Amino acid sequence: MRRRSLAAWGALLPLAVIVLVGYVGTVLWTLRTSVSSSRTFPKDDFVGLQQFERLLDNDRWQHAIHNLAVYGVLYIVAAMLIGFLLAVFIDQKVRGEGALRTAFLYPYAMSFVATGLVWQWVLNPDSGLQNAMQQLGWKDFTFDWIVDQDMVIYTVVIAGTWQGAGLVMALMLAALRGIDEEIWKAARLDGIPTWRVYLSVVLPMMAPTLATVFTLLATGVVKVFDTVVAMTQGGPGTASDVPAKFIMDHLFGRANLALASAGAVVLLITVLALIAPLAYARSRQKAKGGHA
Amino acid sequence: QPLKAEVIHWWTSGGESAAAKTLAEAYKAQGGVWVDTAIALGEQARSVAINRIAGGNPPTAAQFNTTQQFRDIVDQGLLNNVDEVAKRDGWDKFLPETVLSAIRVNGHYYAAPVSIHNMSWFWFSKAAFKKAGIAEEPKSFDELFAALDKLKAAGLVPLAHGGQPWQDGIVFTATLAHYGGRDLYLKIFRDRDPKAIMSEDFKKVLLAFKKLQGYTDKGSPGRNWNDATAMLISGRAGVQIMGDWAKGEFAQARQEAGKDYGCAPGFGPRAPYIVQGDVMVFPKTSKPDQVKAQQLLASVITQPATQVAFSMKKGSIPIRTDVDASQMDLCAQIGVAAMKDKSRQLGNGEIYMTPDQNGALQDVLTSYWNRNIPVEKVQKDIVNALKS
Amino acid sequence: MSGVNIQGLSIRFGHNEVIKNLDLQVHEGEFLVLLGPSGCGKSTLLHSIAGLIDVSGGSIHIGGQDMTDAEPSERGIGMVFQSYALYPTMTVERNMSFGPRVAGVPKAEIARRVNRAAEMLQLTPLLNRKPAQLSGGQRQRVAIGRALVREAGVFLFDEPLSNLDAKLRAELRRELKLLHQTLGNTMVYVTHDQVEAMTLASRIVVMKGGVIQQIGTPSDVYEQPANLFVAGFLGSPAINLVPAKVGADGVSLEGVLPLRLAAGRVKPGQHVVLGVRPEHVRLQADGRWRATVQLVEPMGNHQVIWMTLGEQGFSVLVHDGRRIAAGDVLAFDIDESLLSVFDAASEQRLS
Amino acid sequence: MSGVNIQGLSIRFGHNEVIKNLDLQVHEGEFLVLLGPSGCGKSTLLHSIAGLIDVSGGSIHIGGQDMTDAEPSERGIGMVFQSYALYPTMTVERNMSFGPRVAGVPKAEIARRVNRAAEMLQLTPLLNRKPAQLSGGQRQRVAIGRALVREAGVFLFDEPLSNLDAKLRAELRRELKLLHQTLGNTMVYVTHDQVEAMTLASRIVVMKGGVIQQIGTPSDVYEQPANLFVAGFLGSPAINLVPAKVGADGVSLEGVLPLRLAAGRVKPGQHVVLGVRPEHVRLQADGRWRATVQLVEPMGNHQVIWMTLGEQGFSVLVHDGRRIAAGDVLAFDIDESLLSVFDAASEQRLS
Amino acid sequence: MSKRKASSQWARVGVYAFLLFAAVFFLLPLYVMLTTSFKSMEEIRLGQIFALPSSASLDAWRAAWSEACTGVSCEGIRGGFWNSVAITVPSVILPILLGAINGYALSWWKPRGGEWLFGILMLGAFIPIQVMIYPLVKLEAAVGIYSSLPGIVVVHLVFAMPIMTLLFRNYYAGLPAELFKAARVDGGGFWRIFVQLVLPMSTPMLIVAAIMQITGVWNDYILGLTFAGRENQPMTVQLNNVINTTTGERLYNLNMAATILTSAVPLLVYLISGRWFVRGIAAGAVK
Ligand SMILES: Nc1ncnc2c1ncn2[C@@H]1O[C@H](COP(=O)(O)OP(=O)(O)OP(=O)(O)O)[C@@H](O)[C@H]1O
Ligand SMILES: Nc1ncnc2c1ncn2[C@@H]1O[C@H](COP(=O)(O)OP(=O)(O)OP(=O)(O)O)[C@@H](O)[C@H]1O
Ligand SMILES: [Mg+2]
Ligand SMILES: [Mg+2]
Repeated sequence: MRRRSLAAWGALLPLAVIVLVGYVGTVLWTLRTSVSSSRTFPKDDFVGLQQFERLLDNDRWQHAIHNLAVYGVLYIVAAMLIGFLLAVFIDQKVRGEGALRTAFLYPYAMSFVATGLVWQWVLNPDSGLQNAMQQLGWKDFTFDWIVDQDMVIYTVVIAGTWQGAGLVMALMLAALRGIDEEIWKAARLDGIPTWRVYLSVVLPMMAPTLATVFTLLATGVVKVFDTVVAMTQGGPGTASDVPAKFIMDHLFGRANLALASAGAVVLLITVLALIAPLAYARSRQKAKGGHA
Repeated sequence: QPLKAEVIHWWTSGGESAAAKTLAEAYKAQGGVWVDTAIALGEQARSVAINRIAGGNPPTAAQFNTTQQFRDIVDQGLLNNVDEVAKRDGWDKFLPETVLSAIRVNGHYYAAPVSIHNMSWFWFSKAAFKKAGIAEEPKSFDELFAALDKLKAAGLVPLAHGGQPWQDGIVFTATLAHYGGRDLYLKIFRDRDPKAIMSEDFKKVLLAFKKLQGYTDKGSPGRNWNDATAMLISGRAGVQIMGDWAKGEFAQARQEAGKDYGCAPGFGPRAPYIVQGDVMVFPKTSKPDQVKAQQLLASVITQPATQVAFSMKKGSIPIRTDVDASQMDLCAQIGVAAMKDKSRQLGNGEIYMTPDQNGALQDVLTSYWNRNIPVEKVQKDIVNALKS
Repeated sequence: MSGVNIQGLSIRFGHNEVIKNLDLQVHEGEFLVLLGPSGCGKSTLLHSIAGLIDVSGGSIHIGGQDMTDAEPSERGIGMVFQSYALYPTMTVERNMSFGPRVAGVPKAEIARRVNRAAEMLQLTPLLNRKPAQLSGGQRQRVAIGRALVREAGVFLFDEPLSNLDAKLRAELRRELKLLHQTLGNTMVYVTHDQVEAMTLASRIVVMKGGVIQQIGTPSDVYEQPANLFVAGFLGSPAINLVPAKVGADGVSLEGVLPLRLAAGRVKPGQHVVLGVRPEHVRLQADGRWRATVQLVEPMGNHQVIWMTLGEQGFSVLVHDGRRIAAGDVLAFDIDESLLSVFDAASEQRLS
Repeated sequence: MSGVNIQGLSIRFGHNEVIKNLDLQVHEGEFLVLLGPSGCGKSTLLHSIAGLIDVSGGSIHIGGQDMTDAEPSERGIGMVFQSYALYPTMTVERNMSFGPRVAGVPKAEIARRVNRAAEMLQLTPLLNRKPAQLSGGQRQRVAIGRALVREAGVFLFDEPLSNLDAKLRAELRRELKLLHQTLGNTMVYVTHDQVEAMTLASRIVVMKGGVIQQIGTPSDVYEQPANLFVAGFLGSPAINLVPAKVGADGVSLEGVLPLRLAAGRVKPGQHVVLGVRPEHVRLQADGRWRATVQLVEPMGNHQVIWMTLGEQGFSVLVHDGRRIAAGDVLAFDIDESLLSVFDAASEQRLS
Repeated sequence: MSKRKASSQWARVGVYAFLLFAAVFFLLPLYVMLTTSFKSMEEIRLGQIFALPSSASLDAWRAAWSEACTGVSCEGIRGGFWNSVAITVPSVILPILLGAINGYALSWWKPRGGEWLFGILMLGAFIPIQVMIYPLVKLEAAVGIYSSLPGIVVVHLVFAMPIMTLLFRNYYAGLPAELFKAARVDGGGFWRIFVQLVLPMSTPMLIVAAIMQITGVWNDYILGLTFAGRENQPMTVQLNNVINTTTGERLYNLNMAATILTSAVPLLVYLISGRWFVRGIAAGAVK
């Protein structure tokens, strides 16, 4: 066992370096910066938790965190659901699979600077869908979420899902194709309706992929930035603001490195607080035995 | 051996590129080689410049704004000064005071000014005004409101606005300067005086600001400024408050100032003229030919010919008052004239406040613009935003 | 309760025709055992009955209805897969109860069935484990359990007991037989175990290379194999095959085992192969032939004696504990009436 | 060529102790067969010898060296996994040649070994297939082939023939025996097939619940089972176990089978269990007891007669073809010297 | 028989209906982008985003590719194309390879402490990368690779590590562990098992990883801008120069054309990736 670890650790060395230098290092640096009064450049002074106090006092930050929660839940659910459905339907030996797959995946390839603008147009009540539908005769059709304080975050969810669902589909598709045909046979024999097989047999078997997708989306959520900037600039007002935009605004435009770092630290702590119990439960379960 | 200068700037759109080219050509004509590093968006370009300075690979020159952040880098000792050029070319003689005070830190000149923008012009669509039966362009803020009401009555969009925080900020700046007046403007932006902020006068300004919001259309949130300008061009909207770069859009649509659209930096001959400066800074380097290149560049870009050529393409006005403005368009000529009167000049918010304060203020304003918040609370929020 | 009627079935994997124009009638309530060498197409046949692979030709009727293109779930079958195909994320209990639960069988009824199957298969203490936490034999039993709780009209069992120990296998064999007798469902059962085949089957089908060689009751197939292949395939130790040539008189055989056959079975000069089951060789002092012992295999309740007779190897089953050693020369005799005679050229039995 | 010495081995899955303080000495060149009920820990034991699971306690020496913590590849073993574990992306040929290729065996030598194994396993036409394109038995043979080409010092075979037909199994059994004799490697072999166990083993280990019950030669284990479990586990049909009570004289037994034992084996009043192998019951007209036939199972070369004697069920092996029908009453006798006697309480054999 | 045919035909119709509906939703923005790219600015100012162009013109495409001015130079977005290729090739191959190795080491060899390493890495995936830029600039400058091709590749490597490792770790955890055991008995060492057994079984994940990484690197703007150095600026810098501006004019037709052109490479990858989404890669491995 000793030797066995050695080989693996040898292979993991680059990762270890990256983690230590790239991540642990920068996290520590960020932590350090967050308790300083750094502006454009990092400063070596110590101002205590002043930045954090300011952050917690800040309406915009509060709002951004709230938006993040709404966006996070909806986006993850929607992207996973739609991605999964697309993968399942594409997996039905359909014609033109390649074209369909590309159709669902292409949004992922396009810079959001432009596609965000298109979404802005499409969702805009004057130029977009609402206008088009009204011209087509549905006079009562209204769809003006993007200019609505309370609804705008949902439009970000729509655009985000549009962009991310394709990748989820690709991941799910790869996982679906990995499931042993015999399992399908057994289920068909058991007379399980196809949807039920997906739900009760296939989905649990895809658990590792689901975990991957979830984590992927979750990191995307926490870092979501360009979607919002390109579509709404955080607006109307700050109605669709998100923490990453707050951080980026302070990092660049507002030259407040310390506050931006404090924001990143708070984000990180929030994430930690959310996943720590999960990780703990998992390790407990593992200790109790069984590979499952 | 030509003097090679790598310049980071954010003049990337069509008109801006053309303007940048005039600088490059002027520099080349005087024996330099211009190595162009164009990076879209000011924040982005500035951040790259700063990172490259931090990473030990600074450009020869970088576009910057005369902001408090500029003072930050100066304080860090990261810039070379161009005192020699300033003295030799006699900058003190032909640069407006506002510009001089912005680039001069502790008696040294740390930047070469490139252009002057006014980011709060009032633009009027003649077609829309005609439709609404407005004979004359407004000459005061009250007339503006009256015109807006008429436009509204005519079923047009009175105020074309792009609902993005920085555009909200422009409208506010215009309101504060032209409705609140020069003194209040300075008390708020320069002195950040809590008493002034809590004052009745300022409250009126805020209410006027909010009133303007009532003249925007429903689709305004998130809109780009040029889409708003397009509404003026097509005659669907009457008024826009936007920087002088809007001229480019009109020009693109082959509209002419004074004929198809009107422009005003404010109301009346003594109206404040709000100034925002683009400058070049010169990161610290000890390589002799780099220093030479920096000095040559500083000299070239401030020369009158360069200035006129640049401003015509860029839509801005020259930094020096001693140039021949006759070739320039009507709006620019109005600007040049205004710049001659020192008492009319006002810096924009960035000049007086740190980027952080400026941003915090913007956050409060954009919230106020978009939501129904009691004006008293807004006043308090502004006090807070400007405190730090 | 339903029979299976297969007609002209062909199944192809790419260019590889695995089942070739196969006809097979499984009667209602029958216990049909499929025998055949590894890779002959037994599993393929089961899968096609279940509707799990597309057939290239032919038809499959179940219970009188054409089911060639029907959904597996509509065919009323339960199946034990050779590879088990357990649901890896479900516990043993869920693996077994999943089908009935989806079918909407009442909870109590499901519990009853699962518990009965678990008890029969000795899985009760393992009901909450996942397949990954089971031993090979335990997994196999779960696979059986899953099929049993279906209570289908036709059961398809693909080597269901292969990974179980002899004792458990004997118990389960008995249980399966009992179950079959009480429920009366139709069974198609693949096995390599002769004891299973013999004790369970109402009829045995012997296949080779996707073609049926013989169908008959266990004793038919064992005692009257239709051809050399069937003869050689059944029986352990294998049948002794001795080549011979028929003499001019049409009854006497020339070769290492000269003997006389009943008239009419063979033609003069014909080359034949004699099939002599090891248990039909009697070691007796007054035997007509003698051979040298090469190897003795004690098997607990019997011994297998490997002898040589001229060039010909020869095995004999001895049931008593008498001591025999390699090198002994023993006399033996054969009852001609129990012999099988095959034509050497066509390999078919000469009736 | 190396023996395996296991001392105090314990293996735990979570709270479940599967192997309990097990000592086992496998001699060099020995053919050791592991027998035991499903789930008793045979595979686990093999995996621990191969170094594929972490042991909770104890040590494993191979060829005299402590290998408890050694890499599997360093242990000089070849293994057939119960679940095959074929490399799905490699062809049959590559599956088999992977090991030697890793070891840097010359190409020609690899080809030779692979071809020999393929021939022996009748896989030659399948060498270019992927595992997914094989039948169950074919996969199993690839798994065997992969182990064989390793030519290791110790072979660990986990039910290697379970999915093969009787004929092929018999052939391979013989080939394996031959191989073992020529190469002289140490074999640890798990099987549920009694014939395999009896014919291949130099010694048999019977396990139950992770604990060794008996180690001995095949005939030892079969004829002198150490306890009730071993007695019942071996033999098909199973040994007849008849409870009895020793009379006051210490030799006569009371119960359904009253008979007399040799003096000294039992104590007066003791409760014992008699073990009578079905083949040791002789049906003979002058037998001391009589019983009613319940069921007759014809097995080809023998029949199993299930009888009842009072309450007690009873099986008898009959080797001739005599016609026996249910309901017949038959007389039988038993040779007392072949009896096993167990203490009813401790279940241990009374020597 | 006909019953099955009929019901399955309805199912097919349902499948295609769903896919078609989804495709329309997904393709709607592309339609707007395409039509916009063919319109003139005058027409775009009318604000009829769904209308077909009155007269399709390729001018915007030509300009986007080779004429648009982005600062002093006027060569459209094509300027950075080969730079993007030069950055993308190593920044795709290295992270995927390393991610696969990490995933394999973590899930199959389970070295002590590996889970901790992985945990920290995953936590790191939640830091907005912009926050990490400044310290990384300092670090790379210290090592001497700042503003160079290796510099940007290393940065991509760092930022790709969490997701790539996660992707492969979870994928490998789902493969039959028995295979690993068999390979170890066969004497395969760490690397040989990886190369000969694990990699061939990874095709679906390799494709997904390639899709993600190619897209991510090809579309990356901020990292290339900051770390690649002036000489190696990727295509996206040009793209952003074309389409991004605060106060400059916006040529929407050109923006759309440039955006679509820039994404051509990832799109091509998506199109040809299909045949590698293979079914049942581990079939037949274990009973
Ligand atoms: N991962 C696990 N977690 C818990 N229990 C396990 C696990 N793996 C195996 N077991 C249990 O350990 C015991 C021994 O398993 P093993 O596979 O060694 O049995 P075996 O003797 O090979 O049986 P078989 O003949 O059925 O293959 C079984 O009871 C099984 O249920
Ligand atoms: N996907 C496939 N492609 C090509 N040939 C296949 C495929 N699946 C099975 N075969 C071949 O078809 C034949 C029949 O396979 P089948 O599984 O029915 O055999 P079987 O009789 O069940 O054998 P076993 O007793 O070994 O399980 C085998 O020779 C096998 O190699
Ligand atoms: Mg089979
Ligand atoms: Mg086992």
